[in-house]
Amino acid sequence: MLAADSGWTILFTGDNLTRLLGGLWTSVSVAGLALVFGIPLGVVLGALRIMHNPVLRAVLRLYLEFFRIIPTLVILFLFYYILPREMGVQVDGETIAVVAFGLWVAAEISDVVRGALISVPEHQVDAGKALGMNGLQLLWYVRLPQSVNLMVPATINLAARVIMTTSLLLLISVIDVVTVGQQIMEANRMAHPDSAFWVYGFVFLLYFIVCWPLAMIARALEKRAKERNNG
Amino acid sequence: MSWQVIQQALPLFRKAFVLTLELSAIGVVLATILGLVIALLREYKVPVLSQICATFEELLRNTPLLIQLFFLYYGFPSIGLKLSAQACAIIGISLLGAAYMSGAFRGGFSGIPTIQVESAKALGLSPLQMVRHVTLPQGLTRSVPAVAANAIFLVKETSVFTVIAVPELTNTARDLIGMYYRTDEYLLMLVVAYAIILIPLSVVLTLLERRVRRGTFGD
Amino acid sequence: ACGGSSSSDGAASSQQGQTVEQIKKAGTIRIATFGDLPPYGYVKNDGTRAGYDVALGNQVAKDLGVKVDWVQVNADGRVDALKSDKVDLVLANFTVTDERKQVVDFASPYMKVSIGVVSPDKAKITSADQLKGKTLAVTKGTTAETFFTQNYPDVNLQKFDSKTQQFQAFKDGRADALADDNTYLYAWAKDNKGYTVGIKTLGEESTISPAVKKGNKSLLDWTNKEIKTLTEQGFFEKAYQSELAPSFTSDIKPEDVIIK
Amino acid sequence: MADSNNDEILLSVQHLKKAYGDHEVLKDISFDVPRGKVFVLLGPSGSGKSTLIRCLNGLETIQGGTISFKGKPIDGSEKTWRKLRTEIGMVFQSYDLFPNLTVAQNILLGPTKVQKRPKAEVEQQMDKLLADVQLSEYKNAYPRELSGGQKQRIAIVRALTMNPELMLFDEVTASLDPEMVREVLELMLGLAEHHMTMIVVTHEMEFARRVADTVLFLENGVILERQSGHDFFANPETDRAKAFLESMAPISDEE
Amino acid sequence: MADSNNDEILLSVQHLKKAYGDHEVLKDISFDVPRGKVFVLLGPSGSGKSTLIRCLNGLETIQGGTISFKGKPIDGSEKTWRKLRTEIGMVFQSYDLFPNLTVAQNILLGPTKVQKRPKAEVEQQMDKLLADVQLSEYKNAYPRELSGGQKQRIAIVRALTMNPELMLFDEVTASLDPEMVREVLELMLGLAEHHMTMIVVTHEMEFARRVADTVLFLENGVILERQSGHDFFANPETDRAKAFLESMAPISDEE
Ligand SMILES: Nc1ncnc2c1ncn2[C@@H]1O[C@H](COP(=O)(O)OP(=O)(O)OP(=O)(O)O)[C@@H](O)[C@H]1O
Ligand SMILES: Nc1ncnc2c1ncn2[C@@H]1O[C@H](COP(=O)(O)OP(=O)(O)OP(=O)(O)O)[C@@H](O)[C@H]1O
Ligand SMILES: [Mg+2]
Ligand SMILES: [Mg+2]
Repeated sequence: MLAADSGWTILFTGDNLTRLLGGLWTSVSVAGLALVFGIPLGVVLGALRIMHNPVLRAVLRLYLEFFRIIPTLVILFLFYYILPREMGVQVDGETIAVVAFGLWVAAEISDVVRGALISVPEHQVDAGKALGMNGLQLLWYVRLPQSVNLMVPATINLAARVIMTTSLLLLISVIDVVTVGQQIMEANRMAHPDSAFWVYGFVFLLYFIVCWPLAMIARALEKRAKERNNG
Repeated sequence: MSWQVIQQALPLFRKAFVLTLELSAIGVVLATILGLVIALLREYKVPVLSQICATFEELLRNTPLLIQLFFLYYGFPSIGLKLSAQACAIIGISLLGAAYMSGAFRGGFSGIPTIQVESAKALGLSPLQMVRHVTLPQGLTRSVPAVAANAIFLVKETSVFTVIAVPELTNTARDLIGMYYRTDEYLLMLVVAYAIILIPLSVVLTLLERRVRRGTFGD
Repeated sequence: ACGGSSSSDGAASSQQGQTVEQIKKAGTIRIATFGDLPPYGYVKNDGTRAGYDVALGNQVAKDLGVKVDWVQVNADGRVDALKSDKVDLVLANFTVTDERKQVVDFASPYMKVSIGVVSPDKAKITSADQLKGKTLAVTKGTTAETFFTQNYPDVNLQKFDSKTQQFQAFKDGRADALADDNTYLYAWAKDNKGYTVGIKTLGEESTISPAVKKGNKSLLDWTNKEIKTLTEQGFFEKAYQSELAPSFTSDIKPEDVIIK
Repeated sequence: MADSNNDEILLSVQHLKKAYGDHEVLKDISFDVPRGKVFVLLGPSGSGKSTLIRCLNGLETIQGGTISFKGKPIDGSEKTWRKLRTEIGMVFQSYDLFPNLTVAQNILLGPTKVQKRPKAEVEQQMDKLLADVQLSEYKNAYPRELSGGQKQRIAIVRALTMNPELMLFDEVTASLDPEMVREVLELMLGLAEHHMTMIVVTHEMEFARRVADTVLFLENGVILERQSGHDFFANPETDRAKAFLESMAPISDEE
Repeated sequence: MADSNNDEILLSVQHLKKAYGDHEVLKDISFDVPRGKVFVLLGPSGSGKSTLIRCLNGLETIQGGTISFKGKPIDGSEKTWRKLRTEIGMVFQSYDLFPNLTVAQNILLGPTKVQKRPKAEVEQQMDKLLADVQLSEYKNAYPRELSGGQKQRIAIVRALTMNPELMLFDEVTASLDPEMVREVLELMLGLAEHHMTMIVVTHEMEFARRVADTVLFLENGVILERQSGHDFFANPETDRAKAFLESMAPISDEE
């Protein structure tokens, strides 16, 4: 199977390798932008969700549940079909993906942040109150600093998930790494009929190489946070 | 929005709905069973097998289902292994699900306080008796929230089967859009269909989660 | 190819798409094409696009005096690419049909086409009736899919997102036959030994045209004129010889495909 | 503790009611705390001691009655409470230092950020108080580097640095290892000697006996007995208080 | 507790060493526990009391020395320990009942599954023991429905139902509300009166004084002092023990 003329050679023919990596870069940069927009928004929404205003909480909860209930792929389609038409602007697939993923990230982060904020022991908050702190001071001096070490690993995990989800970009006509792979398979369909195994296998590996380290970092941070909480 | 378009598409959506349900159910059940086995192999550090399981878990959790499916469906035949689309779908979702479920179960087990294990030991329980009477029941209970979250995640992931021509909900909706260009109607039906599956599921799982927790730990 | 969202001025353009004026001013035209359909639209190992549709697109851009911004689409994304203003022009083997006419505007045709069916030599399919109860691979959003859905409901359709996936699955033996535009099937059957286009034409012969957003009269008129000029200049003849002929078996003649 | 005659009432509680849902936890509680006095709240677990002391700092909203501080009734709004909390210090059972801040940062936070006092002035006060409790060397340590007793003493210093007029203590020694209880209690005894007005919930009977000007014995959300410290321990009036004192006595008295 | 003269040594510890990594927690510990006697381990926090008592039940592996039970040295294998644990009962500080089982199931688990005794017989014994501790009505309750003191008493009953020859207690009252401490201590006093052999870690000095035949005072992993219970409390030999006893005394003695 590893013969010189076997399918794996097309990975290294022409510019194929750089093109594949370029496709991966497209995916990763979409994920990156979505995180850049989504995380700050999510932090704000998460902080709002621990406030006592029931209407606000219900609205934000609904927002989260929508993204929880509807598959990401379907959300992507919703944005893909509806966003350009309704907004009356020209938007390319990447932009749509950034917006859709960004709002999804915001929803997930809002839950991470909320969870982390309420995991701060009540007596810590009481202690802050007993010093006369107001809501913002409690958030800034007590809740946030004591919960970031819970937020960070969850956020990194989410980042890995967003990167993996970018594989769906293929379906909204973004030239992602899979699309490039398919272009390569087509261009070489005569010379290398078995290229599918190698190209898809390689793409599989690429995703793993990007996402696995993130997962490991998240796990290490999680462990550290846990140890610190116990010690 | 045209009611007529919706009505005409109903039979197709109904079929897709049933298929999505079936695939989800099979996937979740297989994933749970397999995930528990893997979790136990890893928890009890069974030599060789636990390392294999760990590698398997890392590989599957850190790659997209879509690529896994492409690899299974388009890649494997070139090395002589051909599986039907549905088989690929079920294998894909079960293996991915097992990797996630194993994590959920291991999380449940590792949440058991050491004092529980020690007092089981102090009563002279053998490792197997300990698993049977103490760690398994408590670990399973503690896993319920994460298992429930994974179940919902897996149901949603079945939408990715669209890429290997499995006529489930997403595939059907996209197909209809491609043929008749009635985007709004079909998208609406798609969203509603998932809502019909997932809202009750998440409500039931939340209730179950609450009951189990209250039942065992009283909070 | 991060398609530049060269979003330009205001409401007028988004209602009917960009006018020729606006395209010239922007300096780029955004054209939708296939990326996985040799010899019509595909990407070579060096990353450049090539094929018959691509050749036409390059010529169009040259005549407009602008650059091309290629947007790769799948069959089922062609209408929406126009509708949602992602592209100005579709050059992606877009067969003219009544349904499609209602949602996009087609310019004059530049190719003839009809649905064909390819099957393995070992189990050759020569008439559509033989397909009853068999599995047929198609791509979502193609005329082949619509044709079989409407006329042969007994055929099990396997619907794929892209040409690559469709042909790959067929070659892996996942379907008994594959239906698509006969023109690609000729090319594909030549590349893949052991397969024959058993049914050369099915249904009515149709034409393939460039498409613009519904109501984009400016670009539509310009494109009609362009097709006329190019036909007169023999551009399609030349393009046939350079892009298509090498991929076709010798029994296919230029007049089977191009419009004179 | 000598009775002082200029009996300014610092805190007055009238007909206070507190319920969680249907569950009435405090029923018609009334008492006045004169400036400079130490009140000790005693009572069995669940009788409402913590709830009462939390009400006095606005950490629980009350369902009826009034709380007045320095003669002014408190309107119960969060804003009013926030201002008052800088005058009423509170220390809890669980170590409530902020683990992400050093000892000094913990202490400075309230005075500088909430009271907006000049940092230099507060630091001077902090240094003096830390020296008093012999913890100066831990100024830059993090709470995790301190023992339980040290943490509680810092928590008290933190509250004192706000210059409160009233201090509330809720079982501040209950989570401590036995050897550390004493160092905290001694600090509190010192405060009492300096005429800090305090309301103290404790399970340390000997300490209660020494420190209490007045004992309030709570049961089921009601003040069952109200006596001077000396009289309560020498001669409890009610059977319940008697039984309570017995249950708290060391096991030895049976021999 | 009268000295009995048929001094069978039930448990013997010789030159026991235990380290966590480089950190030597127990250094050369030796002592013999005769049948029917109560040994109390005292010492400041971190001195190694819990570690020692856990070693005696095989919950920690030891790095040196021998532990003998009924004259036989224990080989340290998990299998040997598993058998011995049915003869050595242990109760921990944190409530260690299994939350997924009822009180009765908790109690029956060991005797029926491990010792394989007939269920009827064990149930009879359980009923008697539950009646002794006045908890019969909770037989079918889950641990979450019990108070801390009740849980600890059930944990003791659970250990007793195995008919152990030696009982180990590690600060079993340390997490309890003060009022519940007494009910547990009284149960343990009762056991001592019935000549159960026990090794007890406790911070309750009065209880220790009453119950101890022998006190071992640990510091830094070494037995610093070994005396009869009476002598230790009346007259500690070392300064460290004296200081320790003082630190544990109620705060009142300063007055
Ligand atoms: N947040 C709450 N929600 C509902 N009930 C509560 C809440 N906090 C306390 N209670 C109830 O109020 C009653 C009084 O509780 P509180 O904590 O004030 O008692 P306590 O006297 O401080 O007891 P302890 O000595 O155990 O600290 C109890 O019955 C308790 O269950
Ligand atoms: N699992 C462990 N790993 C490392 N060190 C440990 C471990 N368990 C205990 N130690 C250390 O061993 C020493 C003795 O601890 P041990 O718990 O036996 O003390 P103790 O006398 O029971 O104290 P306390 O009265 O607080 O319960 C301490 O220095 C402790 O930090
Ligand atoms: Mg309390
Ligand atoms: Mg200990």
